[in-house]
Amino acid sequence: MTLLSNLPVLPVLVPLVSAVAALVSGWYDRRAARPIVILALALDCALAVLLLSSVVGGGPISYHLGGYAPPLGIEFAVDLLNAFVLAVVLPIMLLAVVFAGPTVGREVPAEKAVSFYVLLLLLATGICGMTLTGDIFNLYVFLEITSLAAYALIAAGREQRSLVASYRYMIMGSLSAGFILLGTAHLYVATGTLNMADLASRLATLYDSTLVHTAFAFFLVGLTIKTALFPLHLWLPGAYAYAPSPVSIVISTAVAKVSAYATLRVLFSVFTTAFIVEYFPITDVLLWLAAIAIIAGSVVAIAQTDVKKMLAYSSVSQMGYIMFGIGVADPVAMAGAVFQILGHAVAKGALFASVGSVIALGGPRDVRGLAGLAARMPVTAAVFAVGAASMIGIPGTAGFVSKFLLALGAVESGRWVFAGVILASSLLTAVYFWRVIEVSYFADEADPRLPAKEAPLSMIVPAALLAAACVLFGIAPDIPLSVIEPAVLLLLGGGP
Amino acid sequence: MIWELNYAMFVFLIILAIAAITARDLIVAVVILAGYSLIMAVIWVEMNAVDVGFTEAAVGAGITTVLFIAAVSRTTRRSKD
Amino acid sequence: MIESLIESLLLRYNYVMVVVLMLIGIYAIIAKSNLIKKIIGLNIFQTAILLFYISMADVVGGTAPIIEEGATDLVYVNPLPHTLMLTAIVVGVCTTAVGLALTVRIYENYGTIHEDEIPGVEA
Amino acid sequence: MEAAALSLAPAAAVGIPLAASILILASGRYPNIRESWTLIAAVATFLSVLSLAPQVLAGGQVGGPGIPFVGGLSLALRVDAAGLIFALTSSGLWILNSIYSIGYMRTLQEHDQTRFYCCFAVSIASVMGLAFSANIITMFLWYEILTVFTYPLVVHEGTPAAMRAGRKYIAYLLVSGVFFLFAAVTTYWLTGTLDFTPGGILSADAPPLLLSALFVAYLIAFAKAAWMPLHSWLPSAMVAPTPVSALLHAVAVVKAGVFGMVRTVGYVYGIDLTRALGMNLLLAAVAAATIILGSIFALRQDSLKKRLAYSTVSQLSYILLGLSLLSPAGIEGALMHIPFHAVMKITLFFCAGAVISTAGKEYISQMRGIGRTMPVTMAMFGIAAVGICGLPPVCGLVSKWFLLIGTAEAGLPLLTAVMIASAVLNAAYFFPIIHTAFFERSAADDAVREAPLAMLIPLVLTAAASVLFFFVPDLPFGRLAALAAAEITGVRY
Repeated sequence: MTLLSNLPVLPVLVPLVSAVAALVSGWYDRRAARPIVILALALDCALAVLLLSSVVGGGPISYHLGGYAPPLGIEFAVDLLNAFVLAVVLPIMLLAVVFAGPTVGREVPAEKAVSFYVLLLLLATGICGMTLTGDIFNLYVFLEITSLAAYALIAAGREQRSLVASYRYMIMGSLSAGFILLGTAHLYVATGTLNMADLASRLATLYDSTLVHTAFAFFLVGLTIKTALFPLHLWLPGAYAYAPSPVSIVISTAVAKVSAYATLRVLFSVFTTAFIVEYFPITDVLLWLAAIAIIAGSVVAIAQTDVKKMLAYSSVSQMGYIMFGIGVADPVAMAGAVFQILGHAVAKGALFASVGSVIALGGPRDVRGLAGLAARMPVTAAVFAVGAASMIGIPGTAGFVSKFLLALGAVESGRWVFAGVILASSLLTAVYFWRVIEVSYFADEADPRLPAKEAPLSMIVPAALLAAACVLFGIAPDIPLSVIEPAVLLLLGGGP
Repeated sequence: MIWELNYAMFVFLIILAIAAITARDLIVAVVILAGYSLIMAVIWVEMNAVDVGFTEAAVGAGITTVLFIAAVSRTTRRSKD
Repeated sequence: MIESLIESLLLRYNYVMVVVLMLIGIYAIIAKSNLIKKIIGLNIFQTAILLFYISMADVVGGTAPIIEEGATDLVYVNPLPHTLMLTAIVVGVCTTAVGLALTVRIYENYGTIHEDEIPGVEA
Repeated sequence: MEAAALSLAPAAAVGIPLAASILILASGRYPNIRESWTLIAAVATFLSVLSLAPQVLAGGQVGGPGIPFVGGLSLALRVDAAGLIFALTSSGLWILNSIYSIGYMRTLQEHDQTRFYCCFAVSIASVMGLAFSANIITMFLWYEILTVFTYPLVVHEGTPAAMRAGRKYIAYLLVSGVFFLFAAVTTYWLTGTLDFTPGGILSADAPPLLLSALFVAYLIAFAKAAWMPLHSWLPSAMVAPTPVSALLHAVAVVKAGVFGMVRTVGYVYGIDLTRALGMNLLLAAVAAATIILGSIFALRQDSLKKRLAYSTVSQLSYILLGLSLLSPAGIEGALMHIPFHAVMKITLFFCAGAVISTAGKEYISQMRGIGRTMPVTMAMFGIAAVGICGLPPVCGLVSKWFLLIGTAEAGLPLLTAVMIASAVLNAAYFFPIIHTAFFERSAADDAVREAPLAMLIPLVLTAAASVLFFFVPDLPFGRLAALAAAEITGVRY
């Protein structure tokens, strides 16, 4: 029973303890690290699913770290939203680690393998902590753990350019964390608490306070950098593009999505809908920024010749969808935004896995270099095609569902222009993804730099699973939506 | 508290901060930064944050400086700006 | 009365300090091309935030949060921000360490620690 | 509306070609096995569609299982008379087209045949899904899948010209998809449902301007109907191998667009609202212009397939025209034109493909005396051409007769004039071909070199069907069309 009663904190502890285990056993045998990491993350996935099912069945869980009650002690608060995000993010991390096997020795120097895997576990620790914590300072700490692990992971490969990308990310990430820390301080001055639920209830009487407005502004800037919303996205393309392939998968899915989750949490659970709609009317600004991000991200992506850079700018555009949902702030569009967290994670994971296998096996990274990919690596090409279809929003893939919900939300709230943006953006997305599909399937002859045969199974299987998930959630969106819809109602404060 | 001293320390802090980011010699900049951290630690101790002050003195002025000097010695001392 | 006014002025003065130091830090991060200078700026930025925390925790007329036997009427300053700041300092050092390690590797690869001299790096 | 009987047959009609596509992919290395999967799937699909006919002819409906989708919507299948007409046409012709494809592809020794057959099967599956869609969202799903999976067929050759045509194709159809999604979302917002309901789901309470704009959005969404000026993807798509042009671009894809308009007018707006908004006039104007202009454009083409493509553009608008009349006769004629035009046009394309693959001639000017070397092929071509012009004894006359009655009933002499003018134009672009083929002499040898049997048999059968339907139009399309027209108009006659 003790195991179950400590369930909320286990997803954080398991990777942390395993990180030490992997480090120690890695001293004796370099090859021991990988199985430990896979095992630890598999266990973590199981815990996340268990957590989700117990939240679905038994309502939110509040766990007091060390037994101290919330206002003083640290609380781990699990509700539908964060249990869902965790259940999305951890399996993808597991797949990425499985995927990472063949890249070690190719993209990542073999002598760094142990620290590479240990860092992945630390990243998982940070991500779990960020998701599950109910304490806003704790959120900052886990955010920094996540970020530090991410900086190191990005620079772990042989790719020279990743160093500068990682450095830039480090600078922007630290600034962002600094702003979040400042916002936290302001909130603490205003209310005297750091617990999120407590903050929400105490802030309710303080909506007019300048201090609270300042705090909100700091949070907004910090989170905007972290989620790479349009004008503050410059760190993202390099970081995504030059990281080793498995790291690209992890940061474009897990890290990005957890940042989006943190934004949702801070905006809606701490400051509440009433505040961001009436007292500090930021939703329209967010909507415009999101619309610009969606369009501009795609336009810049069209100009890219490097496939991973193209995918990175596509992320700027797709993360705009999530902000778009926040900007509309009605249940339908928010459900679309949360669905996008899932849909974009699996689709972008599939895309980076597909392109990553080509690059990790020594293949080219420019669009033209993928000529004839379908003939040489049929599964990899098919995974890319499915991911691209989801990005474009072809029905039958997860990307369509979020686009449908977002457009419906925009129409329902009378924002016709923004509905137009959402719909038109799929055309822009089609422009740059179609180029890749065209060359990979219909080129006359294969590029000589491409790998001669299909990637090893440990790369294909995770990629194919992600693509399959993309289709599954596109055809049966009801499965995740049955969790998302109540979670969103809860978040907007309109639910039970 | 002695206000004059506090004011003086604050002014000094700003001067050190500006000096740290303008010095052309990185070793000099790092040493100035260590001094900045020490002054900051003193201010904190004086603001009743004894524990934080001592940590800052040890970590901020100590470990950080060592890290900086190690990094500078493995790269280059000269800075363009 | 007059004393409390000065006290609050001092507190405001702290905030002015925080803002000035933050701006100096951000200036260095943005304007300096030297990668180590940027990290120095980051350090200044982070200590400014810590200063903000310590200032806000400093209760008027309070004393350090060390429990003394028998002295029940002492006003302690809020200890929670202090513990938080210890965490923040450690986080800051980690960031600095990672940043410096990256800088060293950039120097090994490119032979420079100036951002504008690194070839093939666009904005 | 009585409750729909549940059956697995609609799901089978969609599932069989989908499953076949996977089997085709898996047996790519063994051409004989691969082709037999296609044939088996085609026959099985047709039979499962056919098994639905008795119930529908008896006036019932057949529902399939649904998968819950977003916000109370579901991906569901439902078979009614209109859908069955479309599905029967497409699945029946798929059998003949498969035999023809095998002959065509083997004669030309085409590359990437596995991809070809696989995408073809998925396209057919989406046509079945489209025909049986119970609501707009299901229809959109299949509509977009149809777009995506016909693209590889269009660019099959992989030449720069084919890639250019493919880009045009995908651009037109994806843009139309965006309008479709916009229309679907707006409809859902206005009504809270997307189910196709006879008599319509939109009510006149909404602002007329919005409803009119929405109708235009639907019209653009169904750019697959190739109405002018959104037609130019269709002639471009003729770079595809002939079996694709024959079944997909003369029958399935374009009819999907037309069928979508039938659903829009009959089941989303309802004829009363369409008339109240004046949208029937818009539709009639677009259709009339396309009929005339399409025929004129066809006159100027020297490439046989392009001429046939413009002929398709023109003929499709007959269906839109019939629909715009909003009367039982008009809609019945329109629905009958779907299968009748299909059998005639597929015959023409089969013949064109036979000429291209056997004689290597693509342009009409090269076809002097081809009627002497390929007499059967060109005879069948002649029969189908006569039918398109609306002359007896071919089924084109039947549907056009209904349309003529419809225009006359509606008191629109202008539209009657358009139809007659178009018949003249049809003759003007078809008879020169027949004349060139039979009455001009070629310089080259006149030895008879007919197309292989695998190509010849399907085209003879479709030509025979075109004649057969003239004599027994009620078997079963006439009756289905009457049922559907009654359902849409609410008038039993």
